[in-house]
Amino acid sequence: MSTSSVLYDHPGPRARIRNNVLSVVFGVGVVALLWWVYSKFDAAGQWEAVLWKPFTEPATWTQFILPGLWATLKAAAVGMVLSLVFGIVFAVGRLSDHWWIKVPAGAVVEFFRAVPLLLMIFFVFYGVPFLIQGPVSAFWAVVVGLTLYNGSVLAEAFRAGIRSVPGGQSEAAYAIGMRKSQVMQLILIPQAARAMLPIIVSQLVVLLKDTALGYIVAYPELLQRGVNDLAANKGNIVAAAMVAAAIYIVINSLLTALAGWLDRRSRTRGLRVPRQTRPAAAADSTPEGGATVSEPQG
Amino acid sequence: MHVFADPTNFDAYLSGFLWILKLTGASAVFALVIGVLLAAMRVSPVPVLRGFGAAWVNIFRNTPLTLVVFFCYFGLFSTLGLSLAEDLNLNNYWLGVIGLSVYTAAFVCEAVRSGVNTVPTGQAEAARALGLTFAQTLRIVVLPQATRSVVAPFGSILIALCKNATIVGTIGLMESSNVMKDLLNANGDAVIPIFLVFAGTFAALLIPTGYFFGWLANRLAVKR
Amino acid sequence: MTTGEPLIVLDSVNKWFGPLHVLDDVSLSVGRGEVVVVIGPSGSGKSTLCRTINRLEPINSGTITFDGQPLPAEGKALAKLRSEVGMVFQSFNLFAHKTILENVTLGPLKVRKEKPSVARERGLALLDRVGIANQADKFPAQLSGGQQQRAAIARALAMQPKAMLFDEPTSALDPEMVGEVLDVMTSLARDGMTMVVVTHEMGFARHAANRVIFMADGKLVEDAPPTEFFANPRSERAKDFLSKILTH
Amino acid sequence: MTTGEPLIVLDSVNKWFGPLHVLDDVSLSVGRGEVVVVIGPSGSGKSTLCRTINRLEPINSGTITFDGQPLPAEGKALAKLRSEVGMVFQSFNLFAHKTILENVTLGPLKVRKEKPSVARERGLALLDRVGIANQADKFPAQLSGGQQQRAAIARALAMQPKAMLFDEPTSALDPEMVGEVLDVMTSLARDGMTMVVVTHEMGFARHAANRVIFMADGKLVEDAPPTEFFANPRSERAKDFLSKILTH
Amino acid sequence: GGDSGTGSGGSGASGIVGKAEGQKKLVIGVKADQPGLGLQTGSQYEGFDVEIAKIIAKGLGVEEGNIEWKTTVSANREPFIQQGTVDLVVATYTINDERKQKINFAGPYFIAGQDLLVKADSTITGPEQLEGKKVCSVSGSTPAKRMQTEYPKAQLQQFDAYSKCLPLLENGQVDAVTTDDIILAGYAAQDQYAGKFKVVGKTFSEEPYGIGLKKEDKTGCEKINEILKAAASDGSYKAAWDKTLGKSGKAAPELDTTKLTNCGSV
Ligand SMILES: Nc1ncnc2c1ncn2[C@@H]1O[C@H](COP(=O)(O)OP(=O)(O)OP(=O)(O)O)[C@@H](O)[C@H]1O
Ligand SMILES: Nc1ncnc2c1ncn2[C@@H]1O[C@H](COP(=O)(O)OP(=O)(O)OP(=O)(O)O)[C@@H](O)[C@H]1O
Ligand SMILES: [Mg+2]
Ligand SMILES: [Mg+2]
Repeated sequence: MSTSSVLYDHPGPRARIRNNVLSVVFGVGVVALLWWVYSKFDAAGQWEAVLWKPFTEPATWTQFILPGLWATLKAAAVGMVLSLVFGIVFAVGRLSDHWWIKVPAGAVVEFFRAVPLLLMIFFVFYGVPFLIQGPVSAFWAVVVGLTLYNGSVLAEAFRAGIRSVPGGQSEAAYAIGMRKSQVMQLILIPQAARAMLPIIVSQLVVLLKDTALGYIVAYPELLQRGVNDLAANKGNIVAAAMVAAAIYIVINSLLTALAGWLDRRSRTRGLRVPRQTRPAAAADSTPEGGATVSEPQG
Repeated sequence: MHVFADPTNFDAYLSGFLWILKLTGASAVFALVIGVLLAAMRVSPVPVLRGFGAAWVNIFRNTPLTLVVFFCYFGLFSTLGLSLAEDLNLNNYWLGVIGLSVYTAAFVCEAVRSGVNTVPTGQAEAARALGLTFAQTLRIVVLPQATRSVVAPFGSILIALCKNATIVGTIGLMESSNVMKDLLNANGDAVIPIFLVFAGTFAALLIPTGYFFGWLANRLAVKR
Repeated sequence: MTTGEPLIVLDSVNKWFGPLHVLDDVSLSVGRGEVVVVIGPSGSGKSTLCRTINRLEPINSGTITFDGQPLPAEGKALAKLRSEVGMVFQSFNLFAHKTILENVTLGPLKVRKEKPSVARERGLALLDRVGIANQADKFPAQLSGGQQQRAAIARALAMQPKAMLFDEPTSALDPEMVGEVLDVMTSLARDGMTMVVVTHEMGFARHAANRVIFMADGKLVEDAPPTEFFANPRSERAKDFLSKILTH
Repeated sequence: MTTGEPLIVLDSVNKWFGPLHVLDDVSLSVGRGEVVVVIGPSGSGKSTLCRTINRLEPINSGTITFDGQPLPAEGKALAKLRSEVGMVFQSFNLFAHKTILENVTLGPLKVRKEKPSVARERGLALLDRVGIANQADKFPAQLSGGQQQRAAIARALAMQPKAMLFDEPTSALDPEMVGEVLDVMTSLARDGMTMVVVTHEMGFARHAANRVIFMADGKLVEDAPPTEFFANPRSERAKDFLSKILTH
Repeated sequence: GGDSGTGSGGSGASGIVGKAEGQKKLVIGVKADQPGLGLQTGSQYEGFDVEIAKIIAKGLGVEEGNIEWKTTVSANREPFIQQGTVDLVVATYTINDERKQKINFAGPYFIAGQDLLVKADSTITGPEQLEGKKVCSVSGSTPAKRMQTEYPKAQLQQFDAYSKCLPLLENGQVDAVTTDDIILAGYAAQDQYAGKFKVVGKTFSEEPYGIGLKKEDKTGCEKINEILKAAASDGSYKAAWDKTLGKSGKAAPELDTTKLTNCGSV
């Protein structure tokens, strides 16, 4: 609401009437459209009981959807942790003072941001085995692909985040005698992680969604198990896809809501880093962003 | 490189990227239009419009694009009977464009909305204090300044769109990822060169695009 | 200096931000040509008071009349009212993507639909009056704070307002630039402009104000001529505030 | 108040930002326990001068010695020097993600490797000294500007510095909070801390400074005891500046 | 999973025979989405291919519980074998010369033929009538390739799984689904499509299903062929059929042991 008041005045009586009329007209339009879609689906027999009945059977859930969901979450969780690590390492690399760190780090990040994930997963699965002379499982193909791509995006986000920390913060840290690495670890990265939280989480949502590309290497994730395989058994592909979509939407919305909550909380408390009651022990080796952000996936 | 010396393969490679470019081009236009409309709804004073915009963004941002494209095919085309072209490839192309557009529009909407939010409140207040109407404030003061801060996110969205176009391969369009898949299958001995050619083409297309948008954003940035 | 019926009248105005009572039964009238300075501690509601007068903030109860008319709630009438009340902000709020001259002529061109040549001429004259005619074609970011604030005053004056509202116009400025802005304001006051000025510049209050109003916790606590107020504040709150502000 | 050899000595210091000559052959020495106030128009190089002393800005030529040693250029030695020179900024720069107490103890813990209990105890004592012991567990954003700046002073003092640099410590504050920060600074001065203070608060300069330095265009134009400087500035620039600052 | 087979050479002890003897384990790739042949129902796989795979494993001395099943799709079978992700592939795997360049085939254990699945009331009786019609198949599969090369006038819709073709056939967006006849029969027999489709019944290719394994593993290949011979005579082959595809009423085919491959020997 506070964002909207930037643009327009507090509505007067006429404006309120106009807004209400618009609300009703548009609302009716949307409902009519939904009804039309519903009845067309009905006419096509998409609501027939035989298509939906499988979802009332426990086996559908325990054997298809839940294992698929578990595989999705597993790949996403591992991918998230690795991308955060990758992101922080390469962000710091790109901010290095040494060109021989900065340039290669930049090249890696730019390359992986530009290559479609589909190609990457494909390559890791079919190409890398030739390089390492050994098989790569579908799980790792998906996770490595996700990590390289999302890690690169996060690296850029972190870099922007670190640069968006007001200069005064690092100056104040230098002024009390901190070294560069201390400033990075104690001041810049924690604050960047806070500031970038919304971007980080939306990237994590992207990552979770992208696990769906695992179908290309037959990784048994939600789309593969809950839609393709389930439909092969029950022939209800559209219904199965609707259920899968609903699951994705719910999980991702929860993730987004969690991010919003964390963000609001840190805003109202200044810029608080959770779980930081021990200033002495904080952030010695593990970057704090990693632990806090990926928590919900566990 | 013997793989691409074969004219059939080379043609497949070219037509794969041609599909990608066509998908990107058409979807970019539609996504921009829809996204700006959605953003207008999201910042409007009408709750239902705001709700609609928010619902759109939440649904499409949270669903895998693969599923969105899938619904375009099986929902719009197969169930609702929306046929866009007699030719199968062309039909799939347009269904892909619809999927990419509605999906990308959600991201465009958010970019525009946050662009509007980067314009300091004071700018709109000063405009209103002068007696400018809502439309004038938007047109003369807010949008010109928002546009400039939206350029960089638009660049990232365009790049993502181009890469996402490969997902239209799931409904059978022979775009570059499908072509690469076929070539890899047929040429198990040349896996790495094939990947490097395809990935390299994307990099050659998209890295300069990224730099171009960065440059443009810098040039247009409002000095405060 | 006051003549005829008052220009701005607030009657029992109340305003809440959620649970916060920001304006608590405020009544105030400002005569034509009068200069009223509003002071008070941070958060006491000074800015809010100022902003209700051109309805940048709507109020919850009470009435505000301007030039005999109650404030319109919306639409053309509200825009017209606002064009008659100039407003100057603490942070200047010049349009960052327009030159100084464009900033000054925007209102006359778009709101008043004046001819470009006329608007331009008056714009240049006003920039001259506030002493920055030579900066007309620069962008706001290229000017010093003092120059920006003077441009903002010119922008408000370009609409030929009946009254001007100033919300801490000098508190974002480097000290040596405060003077140049206060000079422009003083000359405006001398020319008979009706002004409501929120400021911490006691010098300005002393020599340019007709009345000083002291606010605390959303209430209008004192309302007195400056000499009287500074020599002998009646309330404890005012005494305390003045002692903090004047003794360093 | 000065005893023995001076603590800070700048000798013919020059600094350019690109083509801009920001410090033009500046020589200055500050004795132990001395309080030097630096004033001058915006952009004259006051902040830069201040920041060269703990080498937040490197210089192009000349020498700076602190406590008899030339400033180290980098590494451990530089970090050690900085920990011996406290610095207070205009915008407080408290670490936004740490509580007030954590802000104050961070340096002792991470730079000095003190024991947590020791650091905590001294931190609390310092917060008490600046009058905000009851805010120890809040985050910076929850404090008023005046409280934040006092916390920033405590943070600098926690390193037990030999000298303190203040760069316009009160100019981002609401007027009624300026006093509380100046009070802390005055008491520090009284306790014999060596201080270099960039400020526009002439009251503080008058009653707490041993010397006032006036800068203009990167040059050190005047250097005199406050009574002498305010009563009788020698240069035109200083006269002009004082007239702008003191007459509103 | 699957640490098998890396560097396994032609000599018996290090191929699948060696692995089966040594580790008593096998990784076998099967389809997951083809009713009647290889269908993953929850954690289980079932179908004719799966039964054949069990017979082979048994012949190699590996117990059913020690088989690790891996889902393969048409496109990833060769890479899986070449990289050692799986030891064997029994996944509607047509033996052809192109594939023989990369891997070795035992079998065939079944001769399928490409056919068409159409609506029950369709007038299409063979591939010649597909000109200008829309046909659905799976990308990377032999039937799809044959459509492209031999019947280029038909429009080909490709998906990653046959299960996606069926709703299109049902709604009339495609006129036919093409692949091997027994795969089509498996789909046509599914409950929710019962009575809606028919298999045209005029095969226009011969698709000998083989068992894929590493190109060097000649010994393994020969061993599998022996196991198949035995299965043909001891009735376990027929039992496998009856348990799966046989349920549709179709009688078990004869396993023609004279047609077994020579495992790459010249
Ligand atoms: N848009 C808003 N939403 C909620 N609370 C607000 C809003 N604007 C102001 N307030 C609150 O209302 C109170 C009065 O604010 P106001 O800005 O009028 O005070 P002020 O006297 O101008 O203070 P200052 O000297 O700091 O500018 C403050 O407590 C402030 O936090
Ligand atoms: N990092 C920088 N890069 C380029 N120019 C700079 C930089 N920092 C300061 N300057 C310029 O150097 C000059 C002196 O700056 P400095 O901040 O020292 O002035 P000051 O006297 O502290 O002014 P103020 O009162 O506005 O703080 C100014 O013209 C400023 O624009
Ligand atoms: Mg205010
Ligand atoms: Mg400064």
